[in-house]
Amino acid sequence: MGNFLNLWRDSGIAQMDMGQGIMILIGLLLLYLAIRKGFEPLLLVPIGFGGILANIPGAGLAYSAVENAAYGADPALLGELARILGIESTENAKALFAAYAASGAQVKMLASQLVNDAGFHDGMLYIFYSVSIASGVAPLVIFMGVGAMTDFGPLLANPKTLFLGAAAQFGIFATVLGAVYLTSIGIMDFSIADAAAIGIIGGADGPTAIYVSSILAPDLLGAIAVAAYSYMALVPMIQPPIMRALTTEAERKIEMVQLRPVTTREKIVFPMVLLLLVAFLLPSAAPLLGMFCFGNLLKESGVVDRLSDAAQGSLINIVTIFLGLSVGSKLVAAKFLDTNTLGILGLGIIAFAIGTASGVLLAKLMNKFGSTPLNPLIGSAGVSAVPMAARVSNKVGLEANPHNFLLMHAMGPNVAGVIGSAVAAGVMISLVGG
Amino acid sequence: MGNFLNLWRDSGIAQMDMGQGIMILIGLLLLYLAIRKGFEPLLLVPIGFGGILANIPGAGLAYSAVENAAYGADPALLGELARILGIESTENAKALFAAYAASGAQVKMLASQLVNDAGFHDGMLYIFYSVSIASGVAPLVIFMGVGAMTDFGPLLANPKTLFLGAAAQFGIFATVLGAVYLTSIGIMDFSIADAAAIGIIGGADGPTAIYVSSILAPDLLGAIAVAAYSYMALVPMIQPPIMRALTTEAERKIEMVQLRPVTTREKIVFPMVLLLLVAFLLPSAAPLLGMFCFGNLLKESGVVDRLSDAAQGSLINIVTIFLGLSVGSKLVAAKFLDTNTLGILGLGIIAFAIGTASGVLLAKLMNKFGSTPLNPLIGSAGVSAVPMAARVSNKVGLEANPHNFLLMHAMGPNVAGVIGSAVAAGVMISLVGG
Amino acid sequence: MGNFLNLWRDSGIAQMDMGQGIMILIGLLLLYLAIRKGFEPLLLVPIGFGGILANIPGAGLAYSAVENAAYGADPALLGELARILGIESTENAKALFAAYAASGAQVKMLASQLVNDAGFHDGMLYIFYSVSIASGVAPLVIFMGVGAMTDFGPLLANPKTLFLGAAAQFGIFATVLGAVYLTSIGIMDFSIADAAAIGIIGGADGPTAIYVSSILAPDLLGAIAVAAYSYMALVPMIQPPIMRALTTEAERKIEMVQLRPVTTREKIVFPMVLLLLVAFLLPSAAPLLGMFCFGNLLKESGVVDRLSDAAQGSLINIVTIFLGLSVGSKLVAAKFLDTNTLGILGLGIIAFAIGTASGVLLAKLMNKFGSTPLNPLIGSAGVSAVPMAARVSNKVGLEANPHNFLLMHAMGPNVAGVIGSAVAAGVMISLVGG
Amino acid sequence: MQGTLMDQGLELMLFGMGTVLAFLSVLVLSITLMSWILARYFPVVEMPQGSGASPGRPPVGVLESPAEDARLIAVISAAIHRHRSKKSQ
Amino acid sequence: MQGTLMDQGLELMLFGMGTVLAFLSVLVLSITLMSWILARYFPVVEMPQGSGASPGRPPVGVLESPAEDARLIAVISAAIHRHRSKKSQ
Amino acid sequence: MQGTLMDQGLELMLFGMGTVLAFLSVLVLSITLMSWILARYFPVVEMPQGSGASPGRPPVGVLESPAEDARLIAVISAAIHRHRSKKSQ
Ligand code: NA
Ligand code: NA
Ligand code: NA
Repeated sequence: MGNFLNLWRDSGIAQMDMGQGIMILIGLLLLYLAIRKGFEPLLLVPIGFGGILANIPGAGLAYSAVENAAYGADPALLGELARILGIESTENAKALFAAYAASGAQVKMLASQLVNDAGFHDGMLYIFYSVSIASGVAPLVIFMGVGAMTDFGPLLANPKTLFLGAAAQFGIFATVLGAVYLTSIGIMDFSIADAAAIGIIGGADGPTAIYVSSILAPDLLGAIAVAAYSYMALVPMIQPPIMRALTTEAERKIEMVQLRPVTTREKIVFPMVLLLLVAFLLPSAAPLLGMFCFGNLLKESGVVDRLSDAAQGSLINIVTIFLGLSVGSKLVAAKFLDTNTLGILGLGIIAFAIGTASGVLLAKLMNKFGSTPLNPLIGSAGVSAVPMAARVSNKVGLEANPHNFLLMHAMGPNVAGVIGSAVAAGVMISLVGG
Repeated sequence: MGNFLNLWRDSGIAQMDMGQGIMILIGLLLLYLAIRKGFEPLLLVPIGFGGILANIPGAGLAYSAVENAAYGADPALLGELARILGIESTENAKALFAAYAASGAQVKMLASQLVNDAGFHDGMLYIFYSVSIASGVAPLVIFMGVGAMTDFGPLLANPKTLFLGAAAQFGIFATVLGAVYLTSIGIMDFSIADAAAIGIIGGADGPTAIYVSSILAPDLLGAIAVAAYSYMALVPMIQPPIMRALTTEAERKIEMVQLRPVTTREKIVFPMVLLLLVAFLLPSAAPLLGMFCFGNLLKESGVVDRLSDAAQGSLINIVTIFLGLSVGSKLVAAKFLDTNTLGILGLGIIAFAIGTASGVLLAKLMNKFGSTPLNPLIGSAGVSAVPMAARVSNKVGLEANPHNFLLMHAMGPNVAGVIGSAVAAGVMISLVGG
Repeated sequence: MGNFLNLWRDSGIAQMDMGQGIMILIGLLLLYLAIRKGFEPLLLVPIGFGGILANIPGAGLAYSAVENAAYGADPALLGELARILGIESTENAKALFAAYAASGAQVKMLASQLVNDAGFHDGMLYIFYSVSIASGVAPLVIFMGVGAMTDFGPLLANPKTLFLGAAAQFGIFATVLGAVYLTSIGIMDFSIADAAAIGIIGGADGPTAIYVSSILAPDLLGAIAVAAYSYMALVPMIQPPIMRALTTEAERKIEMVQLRPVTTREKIVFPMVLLLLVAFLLPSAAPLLGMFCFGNLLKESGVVDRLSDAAQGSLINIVTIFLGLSVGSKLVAAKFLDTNTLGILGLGIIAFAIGTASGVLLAKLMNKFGSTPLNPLIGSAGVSAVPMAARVSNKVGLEANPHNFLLMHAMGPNVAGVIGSAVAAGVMISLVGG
Repeated sequence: MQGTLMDQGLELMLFGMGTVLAFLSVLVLSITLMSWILARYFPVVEMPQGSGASPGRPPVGVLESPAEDARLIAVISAAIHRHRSKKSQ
Repeated sequence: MQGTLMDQGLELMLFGMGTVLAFLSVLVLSITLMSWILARYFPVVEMPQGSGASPGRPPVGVLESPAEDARLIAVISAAIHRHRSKKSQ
Repeated sequence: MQGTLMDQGLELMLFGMGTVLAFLSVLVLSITLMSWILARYFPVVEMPQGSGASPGRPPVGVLESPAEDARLIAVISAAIHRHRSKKSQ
């Protein structure tokens, strides 16, 4: 009858703790929001599902082999493991975790070899995470695909809108300041690297946020990604009140002159110009913007449609599945249920709001001092959240003036915002991560 | 003229042994069955081809760098290798293999580094196997794709048919018993883990069989996968006699009431219900059934068609290619040509037969005691082999009564059988593999 | 204000050296040739772009973690690194590189662990290169896709044309001789392995050239791949003068008898016959020709269209993207800007010319002694460069005789050339690489 | 020892088959409960399927006759296949 | 120490925002310059796109009218999309 | 040593080219033999292509006819027509 006992001890109910239960509920909530409310379903369905899988009690899908051993090994193996990690106690799984995380690559390898020999293996989601995110590859591949889907025409027709994409990044840096302030007054506990990663939520750009936090703050990645995608989905609710509060009815009614046509040749040369600027001025942004420009060149060159189709089709879809599940692996209760997560969620929405406001305010300023009329509503599109934010600009514009079609005008700052936050990401990785 | 000697010594004919010749013929046979007879060609074409590649004399495509060195290295290197592996003799490649297989992860790494430095490399198929199967990833990704192609409608309309999917799994466990019996009387030589992996052939589900045997009995993986797919292809020949023998003409004529329509909402909620049950009751089945539910949710949610298309299209196709070739790498003569393989083939067909019979018999019982009429022929579909087994139920039903359309009714036990064998896989991994 | 200094020191302009600038220009030139002149854009767009990325000063995208540390680490870490690598000096990054390259696998691992702990990581392109090319996987997968796109019908209808595909490989071996001659008179500095890899450019087959040089001469891979694809694009300019010089007007006017129809069955059996010959006679060509035959069997068998579509569609497209970027990673200035590169470019075009001439001359001979008329112009198609070289044969033939349609006749030697250079690759790996 | 192996096999059969039956029984109950709850508390207005942003499938049953559709699809995919193969030459 | 963290945050904000603005300003200049150069020195003959060997897009206006073509493609892909979503039900 | 390198090159050329020629000659023989055997012992009933389960390609030469092609166009334009009329609903 020992087998029944084994099965029962192995079952989820017997091993479940409160945190795992809560995280499973959060995973279900994300699935509900994604499926029923249309919250960025392409990412939030895999993230939510991955979050549930990660918290299945006893399955250890999100844990490395060593972590799985720390929970499940017998005392002899734990003692051996503690010896390799150089600690005394073997009682406490958390202490082993901490020692393992603090170890160098060589000790980690020895520990892995020990537990592998004893039959412990990396969990499925842990493997996905290592291959797709820890290597940095998945967000870069997604960025390539986004590049292959982006039309820079509106931006090239009106390059000044790049300034709006720059202004909206103020949300990022203001949030960094907020995060260190909360830490300095003792409410939260963020390092400067954590703060930088949290700020990037305000970039409103999923792969950028995941890429930066995988480098600067891997432990916060789950919360940051969930916040970034959730708030991107909430853009139609977050932005309009701010936009209306900061603009007058007359400003919202401004009609803009039609954009000039952009030649194919300009569209082909542009990604190379951007790449060269990155190469000369900000090499730390080269992986993100390099892949972005590469995807765009595949599309615009017109001679490699096979590759362009793959980049924006099968490849990005496949990578999105594994990226989402991998982000979900960071929703394990032990790492997610923490006051820091609340801080991240709060700071993230502030970042969105400040970014929106900065964009609108700079647009007002440019309208005041520029020669051609510029509707300040397109400033809010500078946060990126492509193409949601541009659609919001258009919608709020139509409310004020039914003949006012801002969509194409807002696409300029919208894609500028993608570049802007990738630049911000490069700066932060260069200054904080180095 | 030394070069001609080199070329000749490197050529296949000079190096071929009898076993490799036989395995190449077996590979050609599998290709013949797949291409001309339509035996599960999606898997058996890559498996058969991989089997031929694996047995090319002197190419070492299915061997690790260390194994390739064991065959081709000079005495000095072999001596060094033997020293690392802690054995005396360096004469015998088999002894080196055995010592290598029995070594811990650290010794394996040292041996690999030694032979890499000497210019030996992992064979192509060995790399494919490591990445796709040894990591566990490929069968899980295929299972996700299968989930994205599965319609649970018939099952949800008539949940009682799940019992038929349960009953048919009796074939699995009866076969386990058979395998240990053959061992106990000295005819075969299987461990309890081997027996469990062999039994799973009766699950009639390729990725489940590969996943389980990659964990419990990697050495038997080739024979088990070949048996599983071959017998799935033979379902139209294996099942009908058993079905006819166990049912009366009157039973085969039973017409079933039409299934109620199932709402989209039920189909969306179902994979989450199944996932939660797995999480709470049987975490060891979480990788398989989790990915299966994930694929199904991608499809049914209706909001991530891009990802669903990728899961059941480009992704599953790509992974199938490498999975098949990797399985083929386990058809190397040294591992496949063994009396155990004959045992596996024999036990596998018994597993199919017992599973079919169990399903039919339980269906008869349910028909006797249930209120609504139930044609016992749909019981045989419980072994899974989707959708072949359901088609067989339909065909045998039509023979008895030309107005009797059992296909949709048989799809219920058919997909139930997939769940059933994944549950059985979880139990066996939990009890035997832990 | 230290941060501004940091940013400036991190910027590309401050760190750029002359070589990197030149390589960026070369990358732009490749993009120009690919996009505007249609030079093999599927490969040269990714290669050119990867070449630019690889030379972004300070980004280190093409370097391993250890190489990045050699450039950027503080003296303490450099000292530690030098100690592990067993050298005295820590001043010179090049000395560290050389010591690292010469180290065994174990020392490399220790060095990697050291610098990983210090926060240095493998560059993005280095990761792509390791996974796709260093593993050997990407060229093989591309070869599988090429196999799935190849129709052997014309070859099977007229198998004698295989001799033309053999003759054209003389370009390969003549070039090997040229390379060792240039070395023996002191102009260049190539080992016999380098010479073999350079010769393979004359095979006019991209993935074969990349596969061979990844094994025999990884340092020359960038130049070899660029030469191979550039000259393949230049086939319409390189070949016609040679073809006209070696043939008489009368020969060019020869009309060939129509090809017999080839049955599906012959097309299915052919890849297996080829595979068996490879297995028995030349196992060292088994990876290349094995995957090629596998792709062709997927296509011709007609029962696995899903897999065939994946092999020649999403899979080959995805792999091409990463293969191209990875080849680009070998265009780092330090490795590419070298007199050897000039030698490779010069020898490569000679290889093409000799291969073309050999094919034409053998065709003349066969025409003289054979019974059926054979237009010598199809001999040039034997270099492969599918389908460009066959089209050139057709075009030059039409110039001489407007009723002369050589395209299908030239496809025979054209695909024979693919097999021929894969065989040559196998021989060279077997004789030189072993 | 052989006795022990047989014992292990018997145990595996008993516990394994028991678990399969138990799990699938619970699943039958759960599905029945799920369907009942959905039918009772969330009556089917046939799925507005997300509040607006969701790019769902077309409403069921609106389309043309399936046979017609199948032929159309076959021909279109043939056309596209031919187009591709021409393009790739 | 907390003061130091605040300082780091402030510095990051100043230098970061400064870099973003500077970089995007340079980009505005570069784009303007690029467009001017292209318009001035490479007047748009609307892209003959490669001299001959290039298997690029077909020269505009040679095939059918592009509008017609685009509409055709749109309809075909809609048909296929519908087929898939129906199949996957 | 340079002499040795030249020797190695010469050897590589001789053995390499010899192997290529020998291998392809054997291949010519094998293909001829294969075609002969297939034609002699497995007369072409133009491929029933698997006994039943195989979802093979359509028989060679059946499609591709211009008439078929015309029908294809007809069906596609029907599709477009239907699409338009549905759109206008
Ligand atoms: Na942004
Ligand atoms: Na089953
Ligand atoms: Na060739």
